[in-house]
Amino acid sequence: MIKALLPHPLLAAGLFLTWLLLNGPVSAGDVVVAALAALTIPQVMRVLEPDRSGVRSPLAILRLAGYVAVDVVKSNYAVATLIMGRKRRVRRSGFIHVPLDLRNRYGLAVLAIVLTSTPGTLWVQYDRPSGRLLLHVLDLTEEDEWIELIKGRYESLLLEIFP
Amino acid sequence: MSAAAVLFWGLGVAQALLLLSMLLATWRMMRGPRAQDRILGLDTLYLNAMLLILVHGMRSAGGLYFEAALIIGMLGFTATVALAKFLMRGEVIE
Amino acid sequence: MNTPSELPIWAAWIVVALAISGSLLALTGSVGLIVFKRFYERVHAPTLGATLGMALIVIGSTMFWSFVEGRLALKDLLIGVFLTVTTPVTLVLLARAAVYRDRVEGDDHIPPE
Amino acid sequence: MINWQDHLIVVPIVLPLAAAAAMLLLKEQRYRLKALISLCCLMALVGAAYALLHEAAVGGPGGDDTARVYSLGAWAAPFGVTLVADRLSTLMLALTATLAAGGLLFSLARWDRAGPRFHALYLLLVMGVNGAVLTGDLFNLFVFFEVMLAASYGLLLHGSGEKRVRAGLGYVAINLTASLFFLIGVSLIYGVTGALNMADIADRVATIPAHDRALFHIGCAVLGVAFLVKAAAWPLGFWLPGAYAAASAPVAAVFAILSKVGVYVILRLATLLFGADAGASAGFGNLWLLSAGAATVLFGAAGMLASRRLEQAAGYAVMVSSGTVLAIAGTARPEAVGGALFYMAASTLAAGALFLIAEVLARGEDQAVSPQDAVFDDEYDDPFAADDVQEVGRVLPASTAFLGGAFILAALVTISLPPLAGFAGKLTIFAALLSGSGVLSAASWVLIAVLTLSSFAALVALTRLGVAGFWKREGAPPLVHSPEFLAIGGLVLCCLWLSMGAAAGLTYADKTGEWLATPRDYIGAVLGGGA
Amino acid sequence: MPHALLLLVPFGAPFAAAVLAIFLPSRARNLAAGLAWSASLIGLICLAFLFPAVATGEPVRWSTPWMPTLGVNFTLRLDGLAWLFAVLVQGIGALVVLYARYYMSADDPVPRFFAFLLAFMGAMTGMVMAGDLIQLAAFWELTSLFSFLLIGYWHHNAAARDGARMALTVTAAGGLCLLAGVVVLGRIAGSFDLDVVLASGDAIKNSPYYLTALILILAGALTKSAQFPFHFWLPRAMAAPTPVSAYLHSATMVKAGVFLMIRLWPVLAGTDAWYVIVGSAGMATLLFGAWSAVFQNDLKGLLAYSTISHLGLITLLLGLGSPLAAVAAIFHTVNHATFKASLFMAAGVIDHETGTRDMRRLSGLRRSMPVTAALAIVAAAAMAGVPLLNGFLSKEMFLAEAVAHTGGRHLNLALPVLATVASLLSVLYSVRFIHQTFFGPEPVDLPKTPHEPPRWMRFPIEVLVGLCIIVGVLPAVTIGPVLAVAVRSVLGPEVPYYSLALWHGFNLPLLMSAVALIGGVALYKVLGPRINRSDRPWVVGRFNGARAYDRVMRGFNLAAEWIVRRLGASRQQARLRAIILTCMLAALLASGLAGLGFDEAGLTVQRPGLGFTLLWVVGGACAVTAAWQAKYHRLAAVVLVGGVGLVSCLTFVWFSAPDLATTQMLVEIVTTVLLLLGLRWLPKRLPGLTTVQEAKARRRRLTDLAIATAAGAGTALIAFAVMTRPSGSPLAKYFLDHAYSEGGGRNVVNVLLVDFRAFDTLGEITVLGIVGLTIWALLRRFRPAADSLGETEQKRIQNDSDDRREDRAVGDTLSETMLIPRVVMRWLFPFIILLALYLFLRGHDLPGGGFAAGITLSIAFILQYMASGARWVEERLRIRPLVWIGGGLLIAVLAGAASWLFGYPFLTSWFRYVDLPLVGKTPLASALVFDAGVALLVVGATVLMLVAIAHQSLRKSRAAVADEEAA
Amino acid sequence: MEVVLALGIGVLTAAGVWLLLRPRTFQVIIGLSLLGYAVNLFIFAMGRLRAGAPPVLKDSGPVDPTAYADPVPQALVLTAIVISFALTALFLVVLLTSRGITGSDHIDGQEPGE
Repeated sequence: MIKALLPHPLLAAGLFLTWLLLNGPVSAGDVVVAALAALTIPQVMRVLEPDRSGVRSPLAILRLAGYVAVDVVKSNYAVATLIMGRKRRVRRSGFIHVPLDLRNRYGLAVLAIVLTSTPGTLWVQYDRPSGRLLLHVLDLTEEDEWIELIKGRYESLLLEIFP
Repeated sequence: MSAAAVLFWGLGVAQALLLLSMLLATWRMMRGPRAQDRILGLDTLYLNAMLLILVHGMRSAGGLYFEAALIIGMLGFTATVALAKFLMRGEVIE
Repeated sequence: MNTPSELPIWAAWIVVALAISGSLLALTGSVGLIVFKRFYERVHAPTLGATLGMALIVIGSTMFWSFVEGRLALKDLLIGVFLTVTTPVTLVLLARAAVYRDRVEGDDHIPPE
Repeated sequence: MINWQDHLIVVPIVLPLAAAAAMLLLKEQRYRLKALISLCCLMALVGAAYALLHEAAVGGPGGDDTARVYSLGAWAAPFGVTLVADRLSTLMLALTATLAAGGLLFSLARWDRAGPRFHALYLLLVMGVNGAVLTGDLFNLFVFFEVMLAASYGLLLHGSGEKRVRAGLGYVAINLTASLFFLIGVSLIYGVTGALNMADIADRVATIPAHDRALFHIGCAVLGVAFLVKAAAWPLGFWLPGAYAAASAPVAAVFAILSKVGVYVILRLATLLFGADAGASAGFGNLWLLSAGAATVLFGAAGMLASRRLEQAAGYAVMVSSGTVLAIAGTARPEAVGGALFYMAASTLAAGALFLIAEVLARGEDQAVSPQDAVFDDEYDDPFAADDVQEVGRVLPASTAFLGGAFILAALVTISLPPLAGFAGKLTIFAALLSGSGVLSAASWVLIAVLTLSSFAALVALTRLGVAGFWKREGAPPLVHSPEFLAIGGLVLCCLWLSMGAAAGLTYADKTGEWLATPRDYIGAVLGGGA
Repeated sequence: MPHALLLLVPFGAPFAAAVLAIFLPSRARNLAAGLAWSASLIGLICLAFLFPAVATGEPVRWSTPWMPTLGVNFTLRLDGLAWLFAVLVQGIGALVVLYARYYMSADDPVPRFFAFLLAFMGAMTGMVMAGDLIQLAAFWELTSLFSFLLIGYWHHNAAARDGARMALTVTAAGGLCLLAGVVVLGRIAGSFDLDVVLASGDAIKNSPYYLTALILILAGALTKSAQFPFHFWLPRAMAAPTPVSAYLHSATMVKAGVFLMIRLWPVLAGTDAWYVIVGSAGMATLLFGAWSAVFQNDLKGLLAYSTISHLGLITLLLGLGSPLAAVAAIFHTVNHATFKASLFMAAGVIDHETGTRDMRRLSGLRRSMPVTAALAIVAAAAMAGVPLLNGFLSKEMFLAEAVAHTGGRHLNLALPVLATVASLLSVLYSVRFIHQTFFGPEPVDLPKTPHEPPRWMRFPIEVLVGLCIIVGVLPAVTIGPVLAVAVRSVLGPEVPYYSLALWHGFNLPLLMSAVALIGGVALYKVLGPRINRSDRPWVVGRFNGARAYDRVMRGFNLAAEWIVRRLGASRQQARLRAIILTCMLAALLASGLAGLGFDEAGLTVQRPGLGFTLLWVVGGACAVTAAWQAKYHRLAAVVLVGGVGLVSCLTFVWFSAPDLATTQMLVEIVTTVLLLLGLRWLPKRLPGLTTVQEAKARRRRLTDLAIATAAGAGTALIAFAVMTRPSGSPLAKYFLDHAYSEGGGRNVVNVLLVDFRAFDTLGEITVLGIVGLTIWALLRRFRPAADSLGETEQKRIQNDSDDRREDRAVGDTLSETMLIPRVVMRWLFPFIILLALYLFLRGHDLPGGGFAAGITLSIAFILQYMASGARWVEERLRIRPLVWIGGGLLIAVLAGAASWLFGYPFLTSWFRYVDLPLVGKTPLASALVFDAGVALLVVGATVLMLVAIAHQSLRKSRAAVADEEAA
Repeated sequence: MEVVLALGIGVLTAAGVWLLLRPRTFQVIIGLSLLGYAVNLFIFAMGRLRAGAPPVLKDSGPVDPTAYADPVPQALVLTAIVISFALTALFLVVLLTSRGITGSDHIDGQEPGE
């Protein structure tokens, strides 16, 4: 029943919230429209993404968000100094291969977003059979450090969220 | 200095910075040397334009430019994705 | 310019500071776009503006509008959310395409598949 | 209750639009139903056009000339968009409806299946033309021009094939450029006068400050160039013969009216904006129109002489006819304008008929309509394959004789030989050019010489082509299906009817000339309010 | 029946009969001939009844308005001259019909022939009975037209086609001049009515436009009556069936020119110009025709040139300008008609019965066809001017006039001599005609065995020859009264004395006649055989009018081609250049070269801000680079155009146009995708392909650069001039004032679009719909070029590399590449729909609207297509863009038409605040429905455009696969 | 401000016209796009430049027309944008078809000298 009405409850919630945010001071009419939109629009996803995304462990989500926020700020600073750095120390940028255990599409997507949003790292290519990720790193000091960081800091959390 | 003046000048500086940034992105678009550099330049240009619209909205106290910014934020990537996909596959829709 | 005057001066300063620092970050990103020598380095640069720079300005904007409208006006945050989600799509695809092109042309710096 | 009579004026726009929209909801293969719909729609359009024409001819309650004004959205001029049906626009309406009906009828034999969605595009083209001639608003005119042009792009390419695509590419490029000029002109006029409604602009022309007038004139000149491109004036109309000759016959026939829309607008705006009471702008551009028109006539005449195919000659004939009206518009003599309008009506119908005849004659020759040349894939191997399955028309034994007769009549009108309508029109022009007391201007003589020369060229060209097409022809007579028969016959009959009713027609045209010469009435009718 | 209505019969009967005849079955020759015969007979009878009325001297008139605005009436006017000509036309017409019945083969589809003949007869009658100059010119051209059809009747024969074309070209061209001439004449006289014109002779002759009118009218008359140097069409017209020649070239067509000159003789003749032009043309034609006739070997050719000569004679007489000469001209016209018609018919009989018309092959026919021979001899004698025959009488008058005019002018001195020479020549060719055909030994080797023609075929000749004799013997009794009436109608009451007696005593003309007769016979004796041996006339043989005509026509053609080539443009670039240059020139001229009024207008300039300047540095740089790169780096150009679009979007933001910024941004995105879709099908273009024409190309580029710079500078200047002027549009004020109170919306731009100017929007979405349809139609038949066929290079390489690795399947690279984008793009889909809904609902009050919503929604679709491919999407989402387009249009139209129900004009919007439960007060406007239609259509059209292009690669790869399988 | 925008329009026009006169279809379509922008801005400029005065009414009550930018040119530009977008798409498809059928991307549909 609920499933028929709400194939993707998170999506519906997101839409509902988005509508309310978009429409400024919340009025009764907006709530009605938002509810209607949240109920009807996700029906489209029945055909596009029939399988439900089982998101678990909201706590992990929060932790991940925290990590990301901190890392983004840190790496922003790092890259900015790299760009503006007067002395231009020799930096080695390059590609590294990261073997991933994560197989869930959503998980991979979130990881890609996180890595790419963090200045200094860029998701380049993911090889599905081997689960190997090609990553470009702007300031490649220690390859293993990066692999450890990604696997330990992000992938484990993501594995929790998207089993 | 009144709040209005602070905002006017401060946000003006921000705008100028963003426009400078756009100028640099344009340079990348013009110079290339390769197609991916140009696309990257365009992507940067979009981003800066969006920020510019936000700042402009504050500066002129007009809440009416929000949609334009939202559209760049939400849909602007369509153009650059299409370009990138064209590079990758030689066609946009397969 | 008819800037509203109901903004407290301190708030105005904060907004301005946020906006300027955000813009500076964006500018830094663009400078990176120019000074870096290789595409794979350049591609990192605009992320500055797209992440923290954007975030600062969006926060500034949210703050500004909340003061102006006298309520919590959070819709600018939506821009931040969507931009965060969409920018990587472009960059990932672009980097992938660049790798492909370089490989075809036989660039040694690119690891083979 | 609804007083349908009040809304008659909007019918020529809304009806084809609604019909076309409805047709899009139908499956593609339902040709018969679509043909029926469009036929009914065009019949209704003919009816509406003639009703409006009649009203314009009869005049207002006092018997004097008036214009029917319709304010869309109930926003009165100059604020809303207004439709104006006066003598000139209803004339164009009637002409369009007639020609379009002829073309459609012709297409029913086979052409409407040579590509998808022919009927919808066709009706939308008619809608565009109707809108362009009815509207009283400059920007709305642009919109309807675009409707018309967009549909014409589609129709020009109807049937595909190398020749059409090649011609279409140039046609689209040039018309897009012209459209940009159109926009520049309109906006510049708005920038200077602050008005978009034609009557409103005309009302303000006299009071434009001196330092703004140059800008206003530039706007009008750029706008004029856009229309002259459409009207195929020299040196802007080189695209026309090739494009029209490449188009499929029913399309080419209805295209004959498209260039006249350009002429119509020129005539409308020149009389409205630069009439006698336009202050410092009075008579602006007349000399250019005159020279461009004369050059067009000469060029078109030369083109006819140089043509080796009938459809090409017909294309040049369209140019000649446009050029004639333009040159006469440049003389700004009301009587001559009346004659030119009558001539325009007749020559346009005749050109339409010529295009149709050319296609029938070309059958069996190595023509672009042969399946080898056209490019069709999965759905169509041959545009006319359907003919083999179900014969629509029957082969008429006297087809050649009939075609020959039709050709002669159409050619007579085109050459403007007596006693048909082309002659009456040209005669009126001559008489008007030579009228008046005092010494005649050199321009009058030059125009008479040019027009006579063009008649001569048309005579030589059409005789040659006719002889080649009918008398030299070897082998079996061309197949004419009954709808084609009806279409050609109908158009030619219309020419004949115009000639028979020359008295009424000329009176109408003459009064139209007078009406155009007194733009105050038009302005008063539009700005004075309306339905 | 009143006389006036009786007039209609001889004019109308032939036309009516012609219409009937055309519908007869093609083998009904008796019926057709009978119809034609009775039509002309009825006409003749009516004419006979009318004679008494005409004889009173007052023309019989019947009139009805034709072109009232010009004062042109359709007037039938029968006076003496017209009566005479009408009788000729109808009488000889009747005889020719009878003759033709037997002449034409049973296999010929003669009803058509008779129809043309009848129509010609009607046109001719109409011309002679015209009471209005315009009407006269109109029927004049009709006779040209029908003669064309008659001459070309045997159109399978090339000679007939060429002859017909030539005749039409020359005579109709003359007719065009005539038309111009009569208009000028009418302008001078103040009316086209013949009576008025004839009454204003002095005014005409004194008018400054007299010469113009004269030359134009004579151009018509002289071409029609085959005067030198326009004579050449007449011999060529002999390719017509003989009845046609007998009719057209004796009594009717060629006499039209003569008729016109007689008709206008009172108002045009008598001046020096008239004398010089008409007189010399007539004299030249008289001699040239006669001389050429002598050398013809074809019977009809001889008769044709003799006709030319006799027409010259008549023209000369008219040119002399004296009343007596005019009388002689009228008289000779009648005489010539009778004897020449009979001669043509005789020639036709000979042709018909022997199968040839070559005089060198014919001989001694008097034995096998004695009656015909006798008739032909008499007619030829009349032509030669033998006494007791009608030809003699009028020739005597001519010679008398020639003598009378001696002295004074140059031409006059030579006139008697030349007249005698001409007469001598006419005797010579007449003798040659008779002698070689009917005398001498039995003919050998003829295609047919000659014998007398059928009884009724000979009958018309008998009648005509009889007339020749009767008139010749008893002129005063037979032709006298008729001629008197005719002459009076031309000359008015002051008719000079003339005598139609056979014998005028021994006088100079008689002597000249005798010299001519004797000399002619003698000359034939001397030169006969030598003439037979020459294939073209001596001396003048080099002058070939037809060849000259050919040269002139070819010259016309070459000139035309030159004009089309040189003054036209066949290349697209040249056309565009012409258009742009013209536009620039027009703008320049329109400005009056006086500047844009900066001084007076008083500039109000805002100081340029740094930011905005920087913005446009970006925009300008993008635009220039795009222009630079568009040839070899297309992708770069697309990217840079995107930059320009972004800058213009920001400009809209800068200057208070949020709606524009939104829409521009959306369109920008879609356009980029669109251009990219197209790029795939364009050929690879690599720089460095230098050609020999490099220098030329560089020059062209420099020119274009100059044009472009000038265009840019001009536009900038104009834009600047307008922007710096104070604005005072009352429209803006009105719209701002009424948008909320009457339009129900705060976003004035949107209210403009869906209410004030909704009609524009309706048109605009129609354009979009049409474009969608067109694209769809075009692409259904799309065929890519050979070098774009198959898969793209990228796909091939990636698929190959997938193939090489064992753990991967073909297409994995794609799916891995798109792994991340797919997730994001799919989950964005509902959010974009939400955005579209948001834009749509708030449009009326805030930036947004149906169009923006529609484009947004279509971008949502495009993203899905890009992420997952066309097939994947279409398996899941049912997309029927055409239905959306149609539905959108229909909704918009119905929303507009709904206002009819309330008695308001189309598209009148209606809005109201409604209290909804929960929601509260909500504005409801019919404009919203309209906007919904807009949105629906926009989605349909945009998706259609993009998807239709995208589908091509899908289809082509499928086709390629099919090909491989087949191979 | 006016100077800058006028110059901008001028540059766009010049670039567009130059491309319009080039022989390759792709150059022409880019040229038409650029000209389209130029014309849109030109129309927009005809309403004069007003910063910070979008024609969206702030509150009901009497309207002060001087406080808002001229909405008419904006409406016109909106229509023009849509139409020029549609026609660009159309031109693109026509040029693709031409290229497919004739094998050439020359604006004449054939290579010069053929």
